[in-house]
Amino acid sequence: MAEITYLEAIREALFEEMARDENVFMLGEDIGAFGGAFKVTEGLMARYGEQRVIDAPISEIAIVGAAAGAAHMGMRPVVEMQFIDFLANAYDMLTNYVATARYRAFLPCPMVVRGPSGGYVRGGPFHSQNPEAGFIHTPGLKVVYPATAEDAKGLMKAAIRDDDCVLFFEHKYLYRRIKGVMPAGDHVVPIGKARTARDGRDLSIITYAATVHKALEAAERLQAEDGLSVEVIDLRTLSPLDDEAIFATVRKTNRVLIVHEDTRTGGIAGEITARINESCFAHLDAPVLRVTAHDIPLPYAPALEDFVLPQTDDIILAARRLAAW
Amino acid sequence: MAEITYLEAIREALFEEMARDENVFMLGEDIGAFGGAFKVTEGLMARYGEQRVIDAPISEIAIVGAAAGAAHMGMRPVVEMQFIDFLANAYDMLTNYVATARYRAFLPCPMVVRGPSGGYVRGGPFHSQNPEAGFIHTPGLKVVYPATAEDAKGLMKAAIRDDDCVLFFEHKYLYRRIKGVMPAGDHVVPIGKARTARDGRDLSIITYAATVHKALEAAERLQAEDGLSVEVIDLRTLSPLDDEAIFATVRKTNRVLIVHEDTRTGGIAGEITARINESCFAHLDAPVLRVTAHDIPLPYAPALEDFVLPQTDDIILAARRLAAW
Amino acid sequence: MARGVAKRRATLGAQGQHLGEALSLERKLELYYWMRLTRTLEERLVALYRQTKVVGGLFRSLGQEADAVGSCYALESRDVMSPLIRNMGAMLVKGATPVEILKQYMARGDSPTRGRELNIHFGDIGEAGRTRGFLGQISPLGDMVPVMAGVTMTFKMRGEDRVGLVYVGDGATSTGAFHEGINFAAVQRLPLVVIVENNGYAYSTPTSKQTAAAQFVDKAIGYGVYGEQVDGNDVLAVYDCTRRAVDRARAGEGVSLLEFMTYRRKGHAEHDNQSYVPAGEIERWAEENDPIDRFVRVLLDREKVGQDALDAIDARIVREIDAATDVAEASPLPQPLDALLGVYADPPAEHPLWFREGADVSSLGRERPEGWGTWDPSKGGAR
Amino acid sequence: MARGVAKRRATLGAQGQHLGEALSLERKLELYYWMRLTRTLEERLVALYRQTKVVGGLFRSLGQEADAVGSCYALESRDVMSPLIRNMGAMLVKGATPVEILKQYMARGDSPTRGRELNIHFGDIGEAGRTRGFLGQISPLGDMVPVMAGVTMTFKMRGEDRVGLVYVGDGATSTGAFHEGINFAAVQRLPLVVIVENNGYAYSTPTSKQTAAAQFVDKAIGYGVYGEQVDGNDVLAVYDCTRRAVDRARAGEGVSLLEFMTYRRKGHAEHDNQSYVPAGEIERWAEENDPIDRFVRVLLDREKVGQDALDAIDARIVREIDAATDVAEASPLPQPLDALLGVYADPPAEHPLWFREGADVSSLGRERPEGWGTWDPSKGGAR
Ligand SMILES: Cc1ncc(C[n+]2csc(CCOP(=O)(O)OP(=O)(O)O)c2C)c(N)n1
Ligand SMILES: Cc1ncc(C[n+]2csc(CCOP(=O)(O)OP(=O)(O)O)c2C)c(N)n1
Ligand SMILES: [Mg+2]
Ligand SMILES: [Mg+2]
Repeated sequence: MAEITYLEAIREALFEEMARDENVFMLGEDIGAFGGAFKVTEGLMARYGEQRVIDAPISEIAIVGAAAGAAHMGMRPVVEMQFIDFLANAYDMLTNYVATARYRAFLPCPMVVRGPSGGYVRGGPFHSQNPEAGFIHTPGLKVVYPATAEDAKGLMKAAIRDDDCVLFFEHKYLYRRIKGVMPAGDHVVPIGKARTARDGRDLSIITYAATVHKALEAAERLQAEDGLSVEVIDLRTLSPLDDEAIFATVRKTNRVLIVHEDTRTGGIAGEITARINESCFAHLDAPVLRVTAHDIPLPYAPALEDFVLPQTDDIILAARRLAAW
Repeated sequence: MAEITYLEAIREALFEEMARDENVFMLGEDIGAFGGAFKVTEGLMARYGEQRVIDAPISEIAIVGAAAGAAHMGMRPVVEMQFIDFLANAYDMLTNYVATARYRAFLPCPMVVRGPSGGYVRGGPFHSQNPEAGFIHTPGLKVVYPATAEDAKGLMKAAIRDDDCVLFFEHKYLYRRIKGVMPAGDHVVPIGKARTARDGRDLSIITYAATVHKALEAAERLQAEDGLSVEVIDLRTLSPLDDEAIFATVRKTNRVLIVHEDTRTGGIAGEITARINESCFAHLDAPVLRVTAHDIPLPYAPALEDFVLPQTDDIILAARRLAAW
Repeated sequence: MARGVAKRRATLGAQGQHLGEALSLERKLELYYWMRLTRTLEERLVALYRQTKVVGGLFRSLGQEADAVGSCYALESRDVMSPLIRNMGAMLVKGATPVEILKQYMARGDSPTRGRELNIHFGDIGEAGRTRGFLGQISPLGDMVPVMAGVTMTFKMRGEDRVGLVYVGDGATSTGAFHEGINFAAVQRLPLVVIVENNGYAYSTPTSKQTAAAQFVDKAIGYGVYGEQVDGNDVLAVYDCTRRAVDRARAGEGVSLLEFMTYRRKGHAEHDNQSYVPAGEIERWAEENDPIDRFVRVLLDREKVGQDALDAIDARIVREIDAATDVAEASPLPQPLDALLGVYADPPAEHPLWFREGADVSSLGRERPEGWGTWDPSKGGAR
Repeated sequence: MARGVAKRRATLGAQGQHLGEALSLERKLELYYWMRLTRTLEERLVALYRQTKVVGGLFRSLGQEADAVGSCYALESRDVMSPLIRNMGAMLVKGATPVEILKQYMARGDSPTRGRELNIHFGDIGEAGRTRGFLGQISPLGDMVPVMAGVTMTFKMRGEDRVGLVYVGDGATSTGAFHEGINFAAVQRLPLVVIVENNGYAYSTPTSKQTAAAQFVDKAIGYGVYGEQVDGNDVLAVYDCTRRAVDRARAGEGVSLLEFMTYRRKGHAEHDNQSYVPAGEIERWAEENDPIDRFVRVLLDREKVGQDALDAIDARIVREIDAATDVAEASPLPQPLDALLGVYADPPAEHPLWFREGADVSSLGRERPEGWGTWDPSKGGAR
């Protein structure tokens, strides 16, 4: 079977889910004839028509709110944020209206909000964000953030079928750089389950999205240069977190490094550290360490962006520190 | 000197700062002649006039954005959110425009965004929130959350004088329940410094806002019933965190309980745990434990709200567990 | 204002109030019933509030009953309406029962939201016939406009003959959500009626500090939608104007923006002393422009209804509310553990946190309501 | 559309374009200079982009030069303007230099934002005289309207004789920020001119999918502000219309909403192939309605300017841009550690994270720019 990119895998999932369920429809800015800023929805309007692939005005509040209203009525909207950064513009609608709908009012709100996220692309402060923390912090929402093409497809299908609102982060650095062969048939990856991206004995790196690939690169070099056996856990879903998988790797290696591209303070690494601390304290041979972005709005010039964001060398340095603890 | 309430202390700070600096002005909904939903700004318009106490339309984006524009021009706006929950409506303007202004464009943006926050008041899901986590996660913003009347006044004065944007959370449960005697003179409490609310040797409770008082109550009972000496640290400022004060109490008692009213996952307790873990791992005799709200939109009925939020008995149970570790 | 009305009427061609006049006497008496029921139920709530049996704030629509009742009365039962805090009358017309509303205000465990949300923040939407078609709002103002755009979008997608109606206050028109929602609906030509209830105030803020426009209906042209302004205290005119907009929506002519001129005679909530209101203003509206008094005169003078007939309705309403109050007061309070249910479809319940290990979770997982669940279609309920 | 224009003109009484006509020949030639400078500088940027010397995307205003230049030319140097991505012309008129813009696009270390922000997202505001009075936008559309409301609010508070001007695209009018901002400014009667550049598209979305209104200027009445629509490719008409609104603002008559009818001849950004544009549309605008061609005809035919005079200006512009390009290309790239500076006033710099302990921070804390810092008032710069 042919390899397809992370981006094509997402598109394939959208095509298949629209074919499977007529209640699935797309809503967003420039997603129709144009196929979206990154062409993720390319071809969908030609196939499924304007009724099911709807170009909206530039109004994230309206787009998310309208999706919620449609979801109440039994539809399965898939909303595109042209850049995930613009979730901020719909923050009230998402965290106050959508996230609480089922709980406060028994209103089903099955919808997906997806879009390109993340840095390493010279996008500057408003086209490179990783705003997952604010949504992981919101009860009622689910958050997924795939690192591989296979997971991108399988998690998108799971997200569309989920009975609650799922925020689907698509790392734009991976869109065309990462490829994979899709498993045959109806490939669905369950939400809430992490993946062991690499088996190891000496220490564990817990991460997700683009930094999974940096962690794997680091693991290779640590194996080659230091003879260290590094396990890499790809969380895949950030809310709900897969505590079992996290605790299992801690118990296995007793040394944990958490890596994320998001800024440090208030990023998800803190939450994971707290959970490990609460549940696996006795299994820790060293403190849980974090490699993250600096607490700085992401600058645009290559030298600056590269400094602010975590790099493979940083992971290697941190892993060595941890191994030597 | 007479005691005044937490609310009156905030008002006193506003009066004094408006008198001290003519660039200070108030902007918000119903804050003028009406004096605000909780009467915090009562009397300010009568004293300083409509030019400096401005009633705005119901538009949090415009209010925060206009404050930023005025701040660029040398003014010192103090913005009221009628309920802090409505920060969500201005989330883009705050986190994208205001927080990054100085860094991305050398634009000074000295402003305060203040409002009533917190639960225990039967306010339901949209009038009880503690949304600090999303802003602590945003580089460029500062966040303060006082627990005492003295700090409410002193931190408000510091916030208004700060050269960056400060989010000022006022716990509505404390507004009229907590009183204090204001220190004479120009009482300014520095941003970024925690306070030891109670000295202790056996274990530390790190908390802020309304739960400071629950922690103190718990400490009293633990002293009386278990002979436990409990230290209580009131963070006062949540961004930037006072690492020194946090690490000092960890090194002193070697047992830490973090308590916050905010929901658990993604709340600030995770960040604090990670920092303790990184810097004081060797000093920990037990895992850092958390007492927080459940990950649930805050319900309105008393029995439900009381179940979801952390209570004094929960702190006592957790402290005993920690002491017995 | 007259100028404005004239201009709108002229440019947008409304046609007086004959649709309201044309209602049968029986239906006119229904209008009276709903308005009186609204007012009497609110008075009962005030009594319960004074007895501290109401949890949280109490919001009145005194003097706005015609606006809520007359407009919602123009909808069919299959249509969907989203109310604001002062649209209890619309909720009642759409089938919400006094028992539900009383239980909501008293935060009872078997209230429509199980004590999770306040007052009339509840609803019942979905399939026509199986649901009553009202969608409770959330507190952040304006948010229901985009949401109702989405609800009506499904009507259009499915070719269902259903219409949506959403209320916003004069104050809520200032929100970004209102703007984005009505613009989205207008572009999509959705069957949505947006009603701006201009009651003169947003909390303490007079309309003059909310907009520089001569009138809210002037926003219609800027959104490219049909606009009409009407006397919100004339229940027949309100019905007429709304019905026209509803018919347009049904005919595929898209969105309407209607401005109802009315007045908020009580404070924002019970606690508000209205210190900011010019002396005499409230009294004047109460004496000269009470929507129920006005309609009573129409019924007595023009429709030749006997006072005894109205008294009979009033008496029936008191009996209904007495009965509803007894049921509500006897209803159970929520149990603490109920708080853990239904944040997500899966998992169906949250776990108590470790420091609540004691908590008996055996009772959990029982309640899995399909919908709002407190209303039994078989038993029915108003309309 | 004509109807619309006529109606606006009638109801709002614009007066032809005599203010533009009345400009001296010298000033008309300045207008020509700014338009030509804009176009030539963008062409230079395209060349640099093709040489991959531009970091990130490149945005063109081809065919919109009259709209940006003519409107900003109506401001005094003490006034403040906030541009959009297609208002490089307005930036130049307000004193931004080609060197600054080239450095921004090349993300240089001594560019106005030190390589932190993109393209024309930079500015220089504050005290009149000491600053040039432009405020760069951020990416989220509509946000600059509330911010400029705040800027102009300070003019009103301080009784300063200054005016603000903010640009939004047809697409940005759909945002909540635009709505809340213009409404806020209207209620406060702030000296703010809001210009809607209707260039037919928002990225790939045609205006018909952005609004149901016949024209954007129809929004003026709904906000209770002065409104006017003008041919955005007629630089004198643009100046005339904007100047009238600016004068109103100065006179304390509050907010204006102006709609400029123009056309985006290039894609949203260089990468966009405009597949969504009807065949011939772009060519037609290029041939029949190029703002520079049109103004050249005015200068040659009506103003009797010699072609040689225009050629001289063009040649001067090329020399200026050549010189600016040399300076920009020779300018340094930012140093990694510069990233740590100035997130807050206090502390002045962040620390490198522990895994970067190696980093030499001795260089830190040097740079503490007072303002935008790349412009030397003493050396001056255009206007
Ligand atoms: C976004 C938002 N901001 C502020 C509030 C606080 N608030 C609740 S009701 C209200 C006034 C509403 O006035 P209006 O829209 O005219 O409705 P009315 O009460 O007059 O019926 C305000 C400011 C809110 N609920 N939502
Ligand atoms: C809130 C927000 N949503 C989406 C975007 C992505 N975006 C950038 S430019 C653009 C189109 C803007 O169109 P318009 O306002 O007409 O300006 P023009 O490019 O035509 O000058 C879009 C959708 C954004 N920047 N901000
Ligand atoms: Mg009102
Ligand atoms: Mg455009």
